[in-house]
Amino acid sequence: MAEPEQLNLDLEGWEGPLDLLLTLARSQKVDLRAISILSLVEQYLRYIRQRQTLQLEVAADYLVMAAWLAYLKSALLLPRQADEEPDPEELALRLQLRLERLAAMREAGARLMARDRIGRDVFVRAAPEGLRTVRRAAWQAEIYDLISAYGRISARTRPVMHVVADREVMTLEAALARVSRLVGATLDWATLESFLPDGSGRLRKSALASSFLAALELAKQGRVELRQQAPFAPLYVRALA
Amino acid sequence: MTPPDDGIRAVEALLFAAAEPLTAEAIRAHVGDAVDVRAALARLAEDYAGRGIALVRRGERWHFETAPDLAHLLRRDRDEVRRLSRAGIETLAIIAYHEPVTRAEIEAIRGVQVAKGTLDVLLEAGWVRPAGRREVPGRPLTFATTPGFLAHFGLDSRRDLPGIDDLRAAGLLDPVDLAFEEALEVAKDGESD
Amino acid sequence: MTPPDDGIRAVEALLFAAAEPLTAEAIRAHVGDAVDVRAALARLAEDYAGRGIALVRRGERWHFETAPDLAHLLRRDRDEVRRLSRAGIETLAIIAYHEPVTRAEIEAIRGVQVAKGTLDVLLEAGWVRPAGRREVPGRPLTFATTPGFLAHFGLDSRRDLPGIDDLRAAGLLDPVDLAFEEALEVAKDGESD
Repeated sequence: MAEPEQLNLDLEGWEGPLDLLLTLARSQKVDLRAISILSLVEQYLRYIRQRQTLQLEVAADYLVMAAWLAYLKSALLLPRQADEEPDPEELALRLQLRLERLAAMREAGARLMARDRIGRDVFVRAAPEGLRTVRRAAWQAEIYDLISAYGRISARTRPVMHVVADREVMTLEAALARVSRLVGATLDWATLESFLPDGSGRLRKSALASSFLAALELAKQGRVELRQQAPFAPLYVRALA
Repeated sequence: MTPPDDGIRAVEALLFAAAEPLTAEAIRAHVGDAVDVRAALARLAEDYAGRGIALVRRGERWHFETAPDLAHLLRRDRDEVRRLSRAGIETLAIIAYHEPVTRAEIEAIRGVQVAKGTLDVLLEAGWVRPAGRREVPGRPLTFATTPGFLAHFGLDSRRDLPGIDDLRAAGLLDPVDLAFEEALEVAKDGESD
Repeated sequence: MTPPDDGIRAVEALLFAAAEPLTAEAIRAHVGDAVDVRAALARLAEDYAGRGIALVRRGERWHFETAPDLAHLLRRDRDEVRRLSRAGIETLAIIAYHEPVTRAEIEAIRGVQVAKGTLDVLLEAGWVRPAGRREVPGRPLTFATTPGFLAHFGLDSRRDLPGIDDLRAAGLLDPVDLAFEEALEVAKDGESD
């Protein structure tokens, strides 16, 4: 058994009680599976006793481990009772399994660090040109968005605009002038609607009514003739030569 | 390719990993006097001729760079779909319905100022174009829509845009304002009695 | 060497110019669908075999790096590679060999709490990433390694982690509880002989 005095280290050098235990176990120079847990407990307890300058917060974990190991030691040494729970042999086995796993990872870490590492053993380009992705905005909007936006704006501003537009009517005088002027432009039959000015809604209704009266007036004056195939069918107007 | 000897390999690796172009002397300082650096450089220039990487000499210094004819690959354009903001779509709608229209007119119709960025986005999207100046004091610029606008929205012409009546029939006028309008009509009917 | 065709040259130039290892998909996004990227990578790996620069695959990503045997010539007044503490090395090893793994599992193996700074260093180095939560009470976060980890340590994949097959076969990557159950069964079998 190695002398723990050789491990002249502060507790602060250890990564916790398991780390200390593993190092002590290694000093037995046997496979972890063949380790003497009893000797290991002895080593650990002796080592802890020798560290007189313990900082309590650092030492707490180590002292808890020491207490647990002292219990394990007594359980291992005392005559075993058949129904004893937990079985001290099993506790020792668990401890050994934990040490094996920590040892395995410590070994794996060392092998990992020994690999050819970028920036230490192999090198990539120090000043690569780099790849650039230029993002171009592909603007997206739907026709529905467009017309509903216009509807929204119209609704917002409409009371002002609408009142003015709505008062527009076509007087009979205006319709007479318009129909008599347009009807002279062609000798063919033309629907009364074709004489109406552009527009929609009330203006159109007003224009239709006025133009109808104008057409009747002009027919009465003998300047145009009218033709309609059936009730509500299109009304045709033609200038009389 | 024929694997080069270790001297050439060393020069190759050194130039590859270097942060800046290296002189032959600087290379020699690393790889040692046993290597014929000039010969190694000549061999490497030959090895890389016609590849995607080239060994080039700039003054007294050497370095690897991507072949000039492939530089365009290092840049990639990617379209990112972005939706127009509310301000953007409203401004576009006003231009579409009223074109040609000045910024001041757009603002008068919207009742809100139009941020410069809003028009920029519409110009960038290719939906709106400057359409000459209006011959009034200050000669303000007018805006109109483009063929790209018609294409994006699937319209044959601006006449395909629904009129106000169509919008109302489709229920696209704001309910609050509609109610207000109906109130106005009732008032008018009352007057005409 | 035989000059390669334009597709291969394009992949070569791209990998050379890239600041990060690239997946085949990322390469394809730059060079276009017309290029058989897999074939080009295979051809390039072959072209560079035995040279001072090597094309290597790390996980799903590819990059050029200098040949490992030239380390002694290139290692110099560069930035020191990140030095990890013992806690850092062990924690990284535990994550790499057990991923995805929770902090509690790391602590169970090391027998000590994982200081906050230890995981931070590994995250900051880009070697470790959060890898979702485990669906057990408390939903603890798990950690796993990154493509950057594979690249840094020159691993083609996690299967290449040193000794991982032996460790797994020996049950050393199994939790203590599982190993304990198994050990007890072996012991019982032995008694029954």
